[in-house]
Order: sequence, then structure tokens, then C-alpha cells
Amino acid sequence: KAGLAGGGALVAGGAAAQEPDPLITEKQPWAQMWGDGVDATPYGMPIEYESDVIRRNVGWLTADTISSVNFSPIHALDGTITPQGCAFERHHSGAIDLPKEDYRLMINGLVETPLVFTYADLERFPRVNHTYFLECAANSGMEWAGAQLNGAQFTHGMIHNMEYSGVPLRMLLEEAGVKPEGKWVYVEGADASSNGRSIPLDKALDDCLVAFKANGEALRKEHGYPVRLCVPGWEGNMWIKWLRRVEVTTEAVESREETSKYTDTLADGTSRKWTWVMDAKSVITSPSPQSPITHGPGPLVITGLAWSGRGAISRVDVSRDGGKSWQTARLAQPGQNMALSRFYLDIDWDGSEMLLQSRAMDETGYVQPTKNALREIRGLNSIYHNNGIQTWWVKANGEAENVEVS
Amino acid sequence: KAGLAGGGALVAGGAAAQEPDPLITEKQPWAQMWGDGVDATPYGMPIEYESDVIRRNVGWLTADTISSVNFSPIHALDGTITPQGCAFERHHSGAIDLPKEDYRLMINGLVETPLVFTYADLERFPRVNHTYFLECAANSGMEWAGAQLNGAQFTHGMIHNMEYSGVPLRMLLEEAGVKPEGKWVYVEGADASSNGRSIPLDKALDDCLVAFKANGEALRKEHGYPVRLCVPGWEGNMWIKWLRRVEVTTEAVESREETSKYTDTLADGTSRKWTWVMDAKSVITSPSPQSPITHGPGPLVITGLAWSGRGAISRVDVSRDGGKSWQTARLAQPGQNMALSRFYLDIDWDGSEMLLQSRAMDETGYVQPTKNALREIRGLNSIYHNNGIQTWWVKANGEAENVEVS
Amino acid sequence: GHFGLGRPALPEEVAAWNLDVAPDGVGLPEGSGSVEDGEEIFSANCAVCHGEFAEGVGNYPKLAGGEGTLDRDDPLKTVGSYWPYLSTVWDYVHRSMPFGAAQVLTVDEVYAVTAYILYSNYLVDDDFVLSNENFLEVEMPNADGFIVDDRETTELPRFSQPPCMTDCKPEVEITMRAAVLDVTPDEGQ
Amino acid sequence: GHFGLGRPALPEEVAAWNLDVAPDGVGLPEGSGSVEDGEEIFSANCAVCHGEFAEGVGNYPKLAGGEGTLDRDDPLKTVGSYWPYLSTVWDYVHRSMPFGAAQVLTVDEVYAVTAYILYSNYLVDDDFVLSNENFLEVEMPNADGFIVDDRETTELPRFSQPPCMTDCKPEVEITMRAAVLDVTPDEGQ
Ligand code: HEC
Ligand code: HEC
Ligand SMILES: [Ca+2]
Ligand SMILES: [Ca+2]
Ligand SMILES: [Ca+2]
Ligand SMILES: [Ca+2]
Ligand SMILES: [Ca+2]
Ligand SMILES: [Ca+2]
Ligand SMILES: [Co+2]
Ligand SMILES: [Co+2]
Repeated sequence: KAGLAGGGALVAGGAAAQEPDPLITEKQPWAQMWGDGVDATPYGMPIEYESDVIRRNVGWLTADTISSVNFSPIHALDGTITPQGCAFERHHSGAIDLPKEDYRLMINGLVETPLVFTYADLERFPRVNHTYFLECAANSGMEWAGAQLNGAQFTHGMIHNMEYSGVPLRMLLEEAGVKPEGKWVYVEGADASSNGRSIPLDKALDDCLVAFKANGEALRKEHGYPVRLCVPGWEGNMWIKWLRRVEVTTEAVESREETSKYTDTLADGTSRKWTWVMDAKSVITSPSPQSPITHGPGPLVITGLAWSGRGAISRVDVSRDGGKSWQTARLAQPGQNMALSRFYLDIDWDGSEMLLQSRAMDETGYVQPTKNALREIRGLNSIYHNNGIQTWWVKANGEAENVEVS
Repeated sequence: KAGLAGGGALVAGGAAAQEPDPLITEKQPWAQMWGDGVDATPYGMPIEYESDVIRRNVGWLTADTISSVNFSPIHALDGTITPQGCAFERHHSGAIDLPKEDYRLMINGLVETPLVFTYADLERFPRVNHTYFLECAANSGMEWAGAQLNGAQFTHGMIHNMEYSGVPLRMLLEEAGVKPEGKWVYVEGADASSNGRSIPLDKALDDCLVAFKANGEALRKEHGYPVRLCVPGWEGNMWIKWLRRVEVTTEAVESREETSKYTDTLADGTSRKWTWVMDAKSVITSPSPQSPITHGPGPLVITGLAWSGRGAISRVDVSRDGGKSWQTARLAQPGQNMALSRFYLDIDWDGSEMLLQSRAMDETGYVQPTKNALREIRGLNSIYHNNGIQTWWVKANGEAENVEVS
Repeated sequence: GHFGLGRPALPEEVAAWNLDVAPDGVGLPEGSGSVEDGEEIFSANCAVCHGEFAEGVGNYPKLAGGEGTLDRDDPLKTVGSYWPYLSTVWDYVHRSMPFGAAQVLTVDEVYAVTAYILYSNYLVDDDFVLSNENFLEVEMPNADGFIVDDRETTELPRFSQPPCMTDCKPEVEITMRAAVLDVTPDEGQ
Repeated sequence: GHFGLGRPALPEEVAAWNLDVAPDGVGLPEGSGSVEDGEEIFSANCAVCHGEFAEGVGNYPKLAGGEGTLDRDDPLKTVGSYWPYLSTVWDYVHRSMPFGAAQVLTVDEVYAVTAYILYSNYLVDDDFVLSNENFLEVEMPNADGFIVDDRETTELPRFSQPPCMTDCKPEVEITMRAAVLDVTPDEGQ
């Protein structure tokens, strides 16, 4: 309806309209009639027009959808909070249905008194609130050998960021009384995969959180209702959902999830184990393959997410020429410990193609490496911990593609 | 299933079990069989067991549900973020269905060039992220003359707190070029109520935000999809939803929402107008009438929310004896500008009744007053801006009731 | 603008949306309407919610009455008893009423209905005709009833004292209970 | 504990959940099972997903094979080629398999199936019987194939250099494109 540029275009604004816009000059139904009342949605969902902003899974990745993963639609989100409804899921035996009344948490092993807590017991311990990112160690794993999936949701969507409320794991361990021989905890879920991981006692006593709320409300079923573990900055597989048991041990259990999986095979065939920390990483969420530029030259917002398991993000740089030169982007808020940061770079796009990259730095001085720098050290078979710099090839028509560059 | 206290109870933990708990000793279905796969809920909802954590409306408050209000279930939430799905709604002609494609925003009045923006245009301006509370000026309004509604959801639930992403209103005004005569803006929604409010230009140029995302994702329909205004710290009625027009004027328009409504009648019959700032306020969300204590004496978490339209919360005190004596509570995080703060007080409850109160202080030194202190100044007919201290009478059986005290 | 975003609004577009009317009459279009016509229009379009005499139906707003109640308990705030500016009536009726079918009245009809609301508040006679010409002459009874927010001076000093922590009052009595009122919706609603 | 919350766990309760088995055999219950029995049990309970010879079906994990592939492209990581500890096999099969009906096997059946998986990896003979007694004698080929995370020394110094801002490389070529692979699900899925 908006016509081509008229005289006013140079004075202010883009193309001037030649005809008045009927969306303005004609009375629209929503400006005359009733919308929904306050009893329409006691608990609301996104409007139908946003029905494409959903978790997606990739059929060929796994044998079935029960032990599988889906991806957060990060290309369509902004800010830093991930709503629970579209925050990615990874299950090893499906999302289980566990009522609070039937929930039990056991602390056993090298403790003075093994204990059993009900959900109601947990609510009586002092609580804390923290916003943390959770990244699956396999995030970007499909990209180890080269560009594969065409969208930030698929290449980087195994991540979410929520405000958790819960009890420090330390308090529960102190309640049971950790014996001096204790050096590790083994944490285990109530689902049929009984997903279990070994965590050094130091980390368990430092910042691990037994959480029951996320983004203010109860954990969703698919995020571990009623209780999950938060292991800030460390790989998502350790954030046990439906947490049912914490055992204090002398040694790591070397369970399937920390031997067969979540170990990183190097080029010479040896494998790293206990690679827990998620290194600093970032991705441009828009423009990106699923979020192309839909306008011509002129102002363009480049935006993305950055995070580090080593601490707070201190800086993000953006390159438009595939890494030849870099500009420091604007952080929407100062970086927070082990939480997502949102960055923006506001540019005047000349309409020519770009090779867009982002590079995160954290407060420890760690700088996100290129994919090739990682490959030089780790080879091509690592699967996990791919925090290499991502490149989007944005074409003159605004479409973007996942590519790798020299 | 848990029996009475055994010998171990004094050593550690509460009542010892006499019989092993079958929820532990017997294999449960969720520990053997599949849960839901990753394709089950592309966009998830809360688990069925949380179906009581919803917005509620009070039938007798309004003539119908179209121009009405519902209340956030703050008694059941924790942390500070309010999920959009259960964040309270106030509509004057219902929540409208306005596709992004049909969205237009006009800047007119005392500007160099009146402009029309599409939604896509807005996405090209530099964006910011801020977490802000929105409180309806009528929150706790039913309590002006005395204790009426029995639950924090109803007395204090016209509030929510979200992370917004959007464009500073200042940028849009600068784009149109504000003329020196301009002193106010009149902001107006696209719904049939055409809810409009006058805002001093200073505030409009300071921190008002033209937001399109809340908690990371698109605004929900009921919160103004696709675009709402944020007016940090000021009464919720000014946070125009479905924002369609911003006019720069010399004077306030004195629209119905700023004359007939949202004015505060004092005891002598004169009324205050332009009472925009929401003063510092707090409420204990648990224990509270809808969130009774369900356990006996011993550790008890007292928790609640505090906020101030004047800036960041600096301190919250809690009284257990109706205001005779006070203890300073723990803030879960340092107070943030015009955002909700969560506070906790961890006590060892002796099982006797309490008169629970909370008292917020902000960085300007403002101290939340008692209801009677407000009434001494304003009388009983003020409706809006009731930020008086709330009292919950918690009985020995754990039940709580909304009361007032001498 | 330095971003060059958006496009100039056309005069027809501004005219379509720039409908608000200010106390000084800015924004008021030419036109007129009588109490007599207003009564008929009101009866057909408004009375179902606001009553034949603007006295209100059920919980819907009363538009008339309430003179002299503002300094009493439960003041009745209507156009007559409370509203400081006539522009607000004209503007609100024009843009927002009737509820559920906003903006169906013509400009003259809005003048007529506004005249009728004044009449139902005993502010004009039954032969009164309201127009853009005589609009500013109508006196609103509570026009001087408003003061600008004075919390900074009347409240802030009192509410910025260091708070008491101990022995703040000798005793505490419960003076009112919500459960006794019992007006809270059931959980099962 | 200083809060006095929770209650002591009963021995039967700890026994019911404390099932994990460590590399040193701690947690392993008494029992035994033969390759021969294991073959039958595996065929009935596991082969539909993992294949009769533990070679895998479709995308389901292969449990056998892959010797000597760890330093090549696309290494095949199985119990035989990759797993460092036999305890992990016993523990995982015992607690987590069969997928969809976990914890249905008896202790002896888990010994038997574990023996069969070893056999299918050519690590034991067909007359082998695995028990808690000989458990620690089984040698896992890749037992020495793991090192503890060494990123602090091998990567951190390299990845903590002040980053280049201009003229970081002379030219840039696209070396690989995802769209060419075209393995991304459709938006309409
Ligand atoms: C179907 C019901 C209904 C009809 C018909 C209706 N109204 Fe209303 N009216 C309302 C409601 C509900 C409100 C309050 C809306 C709100 O607060 O958001 C209201 C508010 C008003 C107010 C403001 C009252 C106040 O105290 O602030 C005026 C004036 C008014 N209506 C005039 C009219 C006129 C004139 C008509 C006919 C042209 C009309 N109404 C038709 C329901 C109706
Ligand atoms: C219905 C399909 C199915 C059946 C039946 C099944 N499994 Fe599995 N198995 C799986 C899947 C799927 C996984 C991967 C689970 C995951 O990653 O969360 C798996 C994983 C495994 C693994 C670990 C593989 C690795 O490389 O980490 C072992 C060992 C295993 N199964 C053994 C068995 C045994 C023994 C049985 C029978 C007692 C069995 N499975 C029955 C589907 C099945
Ligand atoms: Ca969309
Ligand atoms: Ca509940
Ligand atoms: Ca105007
Ligand atoms: Ca006067
Ligand atoms: Ca153990
Ligand atoms: Ca060896
Ligand atoms: Co790892
Ligand atoms: Co006010």
C-alpha cells in the first residue's frame, strides 16, 4: 500500500506514501469492537501469529524423539530470558510426569546421616535466586566437521537462560553432614534413563542449586518438574532433571554419560574426560538464515547472544567481513556471571553482502576462538564443546546462509 | 507414609520413617517407562499439577470481563520474573488481535515531520533491554477502606515484572523532530477504548520504551502485541498497549483516563491529578492466605516482593508482631531500578500466631508507610496508589488471613 | 530524522487518528446537537448500560448524579459531579463509546449525546443545543476540584524518616478481618 | 544437620536407589551370567534396537565394533572400541535399559547381557561367564584412552590473547556452505 518515494522521503523517513493507508484512514474492527475479556486465558499462550516461534527437532539426528533434543528458537527471540515454553529440551527417556507429592530427594553415601527430603521439606530451606544459562555440551556439535544446519536455532539453539529460585545444594549436603573422605557427588534423576553425573564436591558446595522455579513459576515438566539441579557454567547434561539422589563418593562414578558420552575425542584417538566448563561463545541471532533482512539498505540491527561458563561476558566484537576487521558491539546490560548477554551492533547497511561473525570475551580474558583454531587442537571428531566463531553469509537480497570461511 | 519421630530425629532431619517409603523402594512407572518426546510440546504449558497457578478475576469488581482486570498469582510465584502467561491483564475493551502486518505507529503533533512507522520499521532502530515492574495504580485499591480480599493475588496481584526489548521512545520522537513548543506527549492505543494518556515530554525522552518483546519473546496478545509502551516506575494505565499514536502537544489532553479515572480524591473532596509515580511498596507472598504454612514449628521461609517507582529497592524489613518490631530481610539480588525485588526472611517458627508485615525502602530514602498513615493524609476514598503496609494474620494452624491492625 | 526510517504521515492519515480533544477545544470539529436529539440517541445507543437518565445500570458507570458527594464516604463521581472538562466527555464518547461499537456516532450525534449528559446532570436546560461555538462556555461544577500531585511536599518528608526497628508501638490489636467480609472468589472459580 | 529438615533414610531405601556401580566394583551385587544366556536375553530384549550381534539398528547405538577407528574420521565408539570401564556397561544396562522398560532385568541377567556384549566385541570367548568375582579382571581395550580435561594448559593460553581488530587476514573465502548440504528441516515441519 505504501507507494514509491515522494518528495518528503529526503526530509524525513523512508518512502512517502502516495495514497493514505487504509489501515489508518479506515476504522479497523479492533478499534471498534471488543477483544478478549480477562477470563479468556487464565494462563495465556503466544498469539497465533507467532506460531513459528517454537522448539524444533531434527528428525535424522536421533533414533527417536524420546531420547532426543529440540532447539530454542533463538533466531526469533530478543533480550536474554528464554521463556520455559520454548526453551530447548533434551531427554534421555522422555519428560516424565512426577507430582510434587510423589517427589523424594535422597542424600546418601559419605554423609553423617543419609536423608530423605520431600518437596515440602525443600521449601523450608533458605532460598536464592540466580539467572543462569544452560548450554548442552553438544550445542553446535553437528558443525564440528563443517557447516551443516542452516539456522541459528539448529546450530546454537541448545541453550536457554532462566531465573532460577531454589536451595543451594550445599545446604542439603551440610544438613546430611559430608564426611571428610567425600570428594565427589553423584547426582541422579528420577526418570528411566536415571541420568547420572559425577560432580567434584567443590563445585557442589560452591554454586550448585537445587531449583524448583524458573522464570518465577514452577519448572515445566520438560525442564524437570518439580526439582532440577543447576550447575552454573557447566555442561547442561549435568543439570539433572527430576533430581532424586545425591550421593557423596570418593571417586567419580564414571557413568555412561561421562564416559561413552560427553567425552571429547582428539585427533590422535585419545579422549578428554571431565570437560565440564562451557567456554565463552556467541552467535548472531539476527540477521541469520531463519531471520533474513527484509528491508533494503540503511539502518540494520545486528543482534545476538554471548555467554561464558567461566564468568561474565565482558565484550563482544562483530565482524562484517568474515573476520578481517572487527567492531565492538554494545552489550544491552553489563555481563552477568554465567548468564546470557544480549549484544547489539547498529549499522548503516550499504546493501552489499556480508560475512557476519561475532566473538565473545569474558572477564577472565578468554576470547572465543575460530572453528579452525579449535580444530587445530582437537581435530574433527570432538562432537562436544564447539564454541568456534560462527559465520553467516548475508547476501545482497538479505538472505543468510551458514558458511565457513578461510 | 512417614511415621512419627524416631530416635534419629534428634540426630538429623525431622520425623524418622518407620516403614520404608514405597515411593522409594518400589519401582515407579516414571523410572521405567518413557515420558514425552521432544516433539510433544513445540510450545509448552505448565504441568497439570500447577493448574491453580493462574490469573483470576473477581466477578463483582466490574460490570463485565471486557473492561476489567485479573490478578497475577503472586502467592504461588518465586523469583522476580512474571511469566507472560500468568501476568495480570487490564483491558478497557478487551485484548485485541492485531497482526504485525497491520500495525502502524504514528508520531504527530508538534514535530517537524509527522511520521508513520510499520512494525518492520521499528525493528530497525537501536534496541535496549530493561526489566521493569508494571503496577496498576488501582492495585490494593479495594483495600483503601479496610481489609477486603483474602489473598495476595487479589490484594497485590495487579503487578508484573518482565524483561523488555524495544526502542527508546526518544529515538522515534527525535526521528520526527520535536518542536520547541512541545511539552507533553499524548499516547494512544489501537483498541476500541483508544486508551490515551498524557506524559510530560521529559519522561518520554528519558526512559520510556516502545517495547515489542517481553521475557525474550513477542509480547502476548493480552500485553499489547505487537507493541506496547513502557513507562518505568509510573502507573500501569500509562503503559499503552497496541500503541498506535504518539502526539506531541503543549498541554495535557486531560483524557478520561486522567480525569474521571486515575485521579485521587482526598477527604475534603479535592482530587490529586497527575499522580504518576508508584511509591515504594511490598507484600509478603508466602505465607499468605492462599499460601498457608503446611508444616509445624521449625524452619520457615518468609518471602515476598518489593518495588518502587522512584528507583531501586534498598532494603525490606519484616515484622512478625504487627509492626512492634522489625527485622531486615535478605534481598535475593541487589535492587534494580524500577524492577521487582525478591526478599527472604528465614526464621525458626515457634508455631505461635504471627502478624506478618513487610516494609520496603528505596534508594531515595522513601519508606513504605502504614495504611493508616496514608489514610491520615488522603482519607478513605483514594482508590489508587494504596502502597500501605499489608498485614497477614498467620494462625497457629498455619492459615493466614488479610487483616488490619492498630 | 537521522535514521531516515518511517515515512511522512499524510494529512488524511493524521486527520483519521488525531481525534483527541483538549480542554481548550483544540481538536473539536465543527458541529452541533441538541438535548432533544441527544435523548433519543442516548436511549438507543447508551441507555442499556448507562440507564435512560444516565443513572447507570448495575455495575456500569453512572454518568449523572453525585453532586456534593466528593467529600463524603463513597463519593459518586460522574460527569456532573466530578469531571473537570467537557472536552473529556465529547472526546471519550466520540472515540470510545458505545462500548463494543466505538466510533459509530457522527460528530453531530456526539454533540447531542454530550448535551444530553449535561442535561441529565441538570447543567443545561432541555432546549440546549451544544456546538463547537458554545462549547467552552459550559461550566463544569468540579472544574476547580483538582490539584497537581503534591506528594513530594505533603507526603515525602513524612515517609522518608528512618524507620523504627524495635518497640515501635506498645500493643497491637486486629481491627478488621477480610475473612469476615468474605468477598474473595473461591479457588475453584 | 542444623535445620533439622528431612528424615533419616532407611537402609532399605538407600539400597533401592543406591544402584550405581563404580570402576573399582563398588556397588556391584553378587551374581553371574554366561555369554550363552546373555545371547538369548539380548535377542529377546535388546536386539530390536541394537541388533542381534549388538551391531545396532538404524540410528540406535551400536554396542560392538569400531576397533581402531578412534583416530580416524567418524570414529565408531562402542563398548568394545571406546568404553574405559566395564562397570559402566553393567550399571547402565542395569539401571537404564531396555529403553522404555528400564530395570526389568534381574542381576544375573545383567551379568549375562554384559558378558554377551563383551563377546560380541570379541573380548571374551563364547563360554565366558561374568560374575562379581571376575568382574575386575576383564580388560577394556580403551581403558587408557582418556585424559582429564587439559584445556587450561593446552588451550587457555592460546585463547586468551588480545584479539585482532583490523587487518586480521588478507582475504576471506567461503570454504563450505550449509545450504549445499541442505539437511535443515523445513520451517513447515
Ligand atoms: C454495552 C455497554 C455500554 C454501552 C452501550 C455504552 N457504554 Fe459507556 N461505558 C460502558 C463501560 C463498561 C464503561 C467503562 C469503560 C472503562 O472503564 O474502560 C463506560 C464508560 C462511559 C463513560 C465514562 C464514565 C466514567 O465515569 O468514566 C461515558 C461518559 C460513557 N460511557 C458514555 C456512553 C455513551 C454516550 C454511550 C452511547 C453513545 C455509551 N456510553 C454506551 C459501557 C457502555
Ligand atoms: C527400544 C529400543 C531399545 C531397546 C529395546 C534397548 N535399547 Fe539400549 N539403547 C537405546 C537407546 C535409544 C539408547 C541411547 C539412549 C540415550 O542416549 O539416552 C541406548 C543405549 C544403550 C547403551 C549405551 C550405548 C552408548 O553408546 O552409550 C547400551 C550399552 C545399551 N543401550 C544396551 C542395551 C541392552 C543391554 C538392552 C537390552 C537389555 C537394550 N539396550 C535395549 C535403545 C534401546
Ligand atoms: Ca513470526
Ligand atoms: Ca499448586
Ligand atoms: Ca491532537
Ligand atoms: Ca470555578
Ligand atoms: Ca553408590
Ligand atoms: Ca592398558
Ligand atoms: Co564436556
Ligand atoms: Co495516579
